[in-house]
Amino acid sequence: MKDQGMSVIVRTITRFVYGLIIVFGFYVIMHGHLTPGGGFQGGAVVASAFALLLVAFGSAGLKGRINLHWLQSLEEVGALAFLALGFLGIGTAFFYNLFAGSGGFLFGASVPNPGHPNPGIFTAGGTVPLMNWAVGLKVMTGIAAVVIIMLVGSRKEEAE
Amino acid sequence: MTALTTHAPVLLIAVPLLGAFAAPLVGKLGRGVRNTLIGLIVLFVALLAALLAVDVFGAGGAPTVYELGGGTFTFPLSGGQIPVRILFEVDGMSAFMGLITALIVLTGAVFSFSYWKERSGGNLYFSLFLLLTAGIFGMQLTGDMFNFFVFLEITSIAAAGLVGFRVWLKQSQEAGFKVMAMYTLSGLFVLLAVGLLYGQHGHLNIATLASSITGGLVDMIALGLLLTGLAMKAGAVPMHMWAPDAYGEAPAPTSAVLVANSQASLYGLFRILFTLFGASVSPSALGWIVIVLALLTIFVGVTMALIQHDLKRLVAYGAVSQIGYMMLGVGVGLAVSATKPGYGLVAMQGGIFHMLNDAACVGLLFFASGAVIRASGTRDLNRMGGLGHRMMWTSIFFAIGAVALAGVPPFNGFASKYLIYEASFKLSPFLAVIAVLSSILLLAVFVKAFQAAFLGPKTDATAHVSDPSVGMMVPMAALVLVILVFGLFPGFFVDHIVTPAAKALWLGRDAYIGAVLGGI
Amino acid sequence: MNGLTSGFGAWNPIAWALLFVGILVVSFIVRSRGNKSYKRGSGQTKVFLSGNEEPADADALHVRGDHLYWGMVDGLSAYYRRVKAWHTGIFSDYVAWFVGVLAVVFVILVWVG
Amino acid sequence: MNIGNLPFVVAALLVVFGLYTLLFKRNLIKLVIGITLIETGVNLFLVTLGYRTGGISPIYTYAPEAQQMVLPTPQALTLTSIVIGLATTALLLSFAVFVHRHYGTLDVRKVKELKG
Repeated sequence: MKDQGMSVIVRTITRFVYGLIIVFGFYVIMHGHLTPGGGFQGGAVVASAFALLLVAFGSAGLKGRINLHWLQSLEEVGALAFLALGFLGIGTAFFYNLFAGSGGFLFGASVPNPGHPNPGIFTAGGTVPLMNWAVGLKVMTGIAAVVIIMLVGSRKEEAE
Repeated sequence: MTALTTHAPVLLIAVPLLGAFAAPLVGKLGRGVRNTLIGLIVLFVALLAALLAVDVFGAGGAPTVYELGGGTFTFPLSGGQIPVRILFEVDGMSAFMGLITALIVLTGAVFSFSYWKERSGGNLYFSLFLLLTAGIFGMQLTGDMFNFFVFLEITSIAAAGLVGFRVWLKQSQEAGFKVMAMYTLSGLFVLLAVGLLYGQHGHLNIATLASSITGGLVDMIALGLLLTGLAMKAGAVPMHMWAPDAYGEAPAPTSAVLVANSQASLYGLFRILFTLFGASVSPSALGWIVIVLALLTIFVGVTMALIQHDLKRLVAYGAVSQIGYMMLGVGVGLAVSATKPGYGLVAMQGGIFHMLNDAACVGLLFFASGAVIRASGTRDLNRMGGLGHRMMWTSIFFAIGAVALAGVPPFNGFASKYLIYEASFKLSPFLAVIAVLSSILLLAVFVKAFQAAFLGPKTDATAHVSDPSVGMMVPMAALVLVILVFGLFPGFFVDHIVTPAAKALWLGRDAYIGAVLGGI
Repeated sequence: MNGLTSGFGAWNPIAWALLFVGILVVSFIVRSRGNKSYKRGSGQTKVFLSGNEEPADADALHVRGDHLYWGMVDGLSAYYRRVKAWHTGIFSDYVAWFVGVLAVVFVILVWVG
Repeated sequence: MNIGNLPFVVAALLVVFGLYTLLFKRNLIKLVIGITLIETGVNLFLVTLGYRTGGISPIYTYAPEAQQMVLPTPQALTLTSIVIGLATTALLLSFAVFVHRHYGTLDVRKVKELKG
């Protein structure tokens, strides 16, 4: 009974909402270098969609759809990507922003000087947006894995 | 090579982090591949720490600054500039601590390869191990109070994860909870202090903060929070109760790294007392606070060790008491740093040299007790006996580590304790009496452990035990070598690495600030 | 080079080791000049256990962990009773000591500064 | 009393409540809540440090000229502290789960096998 999840109202609303939550999370990640938010916040939002699914449908509803090993591997990939971006600039210094102002390549759009530091150009920012993506990947998979592991752990305990 | 040396401060943190995140992925390819990667990373880290030390001590321990993200920065800041740049600042003391950490991490990782051979979960274990390494290096090399807090928390999480790693052991879970909660508490008080300092002075950089701290009420509250929080994380009595739990319940190779972690907190404490508040607070008052904590730590640690019957917990209390010697040496140096008499520097040398000696001896003792526990299948000294017949090398290593830690000449523990005894006697004979008495008691503690575990007749229970595999013997032998070399030639090391480190703390405050702010 | 000077004393491990070896040699010479006419297997080479017979059971020969220093720990029992009661192992007490030390340090620092 | 100081009072109260929870509550989960209370207090303190009366949020995107902003650094610190707090809380709760599994209780005064 417990693994069946919550009532039909919750489940129906979850079906509507979880996609929106994920899209919003990705929006926050993407615009991390322009607006409040960034990798961690967006990743946490996306992970909260996982948590909502888990609460609404129960762990049985998710069985087979999410592979914990894949989640954990993706988490490591995100962390490694972040570090690799840091290492890219090691010619000057660690975390040196190699792509900034490189002329269009990978968020490297040059920024006209409007008199204040951030004119809101999405394609500018160099490695910063890429780092946001890396952190976002790590956080969304990491928190989702933590939530799933804790749920599975507590379920095991009830069974004992 | 020069590029490596230039980037060594950040590589010392980034490379272990890289290994920490790569270990679970590479582990899917097989244990051999993973161990090769970890071994290479740990070797590289040790090499980097050595290069950094050669560079820094070659320059007489003068501080160097590394700036994350590059670019140019100029101080004092011209109007409107916000100093958010993240700096690493390495002086003699940081480089010295880096050497200690490199030694323990290198031997601990090699020991772990054999220790985790038959167990699953090695990937995550090495991930946490390298995360802890990165955090410890970060605490020692950073030049920024907030980053210090971040690295402190990284070590807290990784250390607690390692303490409670063996989830099938009942008591390790209790220890894990207590350690994590205490570490978090200490971290939060450090963060509160950092916030107070930021609110008061508008800086987070240690050097800029140090130049603007005046010793008002808010500064004093921040100092109290920092002092207590870091002393707790170092394991000072009466806030030491988590330490034997943690050292005792962690897997044997990580107990040694946890001691290095405590020493990193101690480094943070010294950095704050000498560099941050060196000119604004009466050093004798601070020094006597540290000395009182140190005496309590030495005495309570060693007397509690005497009545333990769990081998690892016994060694753990011994390790707690040794933290007190470092605090005693540096505390004496701090107490007299206003007038700077000659014995103050001797006390600093003793306290700082003892960090290195303690890391080697305690590491060796934890490794040896891990090998004993593995072989005999019990941790209870009341049920051991006669292991020396079949574990000759382990018993010899344990004996060397024990007498060296207890300060028996001619081993390295005596060399550093000698400096501490002489200098603390100059300040007050009472300090030296407690220090010598506790050393004798510590020898008694290890005589008890050695007698109970290794001596005694051959019995059926000891028929099947044997010395551990080569993978565990080599790190122990390496630490024995370190103990012997440091014991027989202490003068060379004191002159070349300990004195620059001690002077960097004791006299180098202006140089530390000047390296960031430009000539003062 | 290999010695330490503290300004009022000195410590040279190599000299100490040489002296140690010298004393070993002297004691070996003294030992070698001793009387070798004892008889093996007689009462002259037996373990002396306060006049008691040596127990046959090998286990009984071993002094185990907590029996060592029993007298010393018993002599200090007043101290050890208190310290043991102090180490309760309860997490709340750990926090209490932390907060207590924090309070004392605050008082000292505010009083000093 | 200046109304602007009220958040500092609340932060101090949160820290004190958290310490009270750690000292006098017995349930391990409540202890974790106590730790997060202290954490919240510290975070509130940090955010309040950077607040300027009438300041706008520190986003430079199309920011109006000559407008006072709240300080961004304390907000970055708070964010980092929240991230760390997430990790510590998750770890503490996992330990609480395992302690309950082994000891069969969450009473902190019964989880004391490591003593002496």
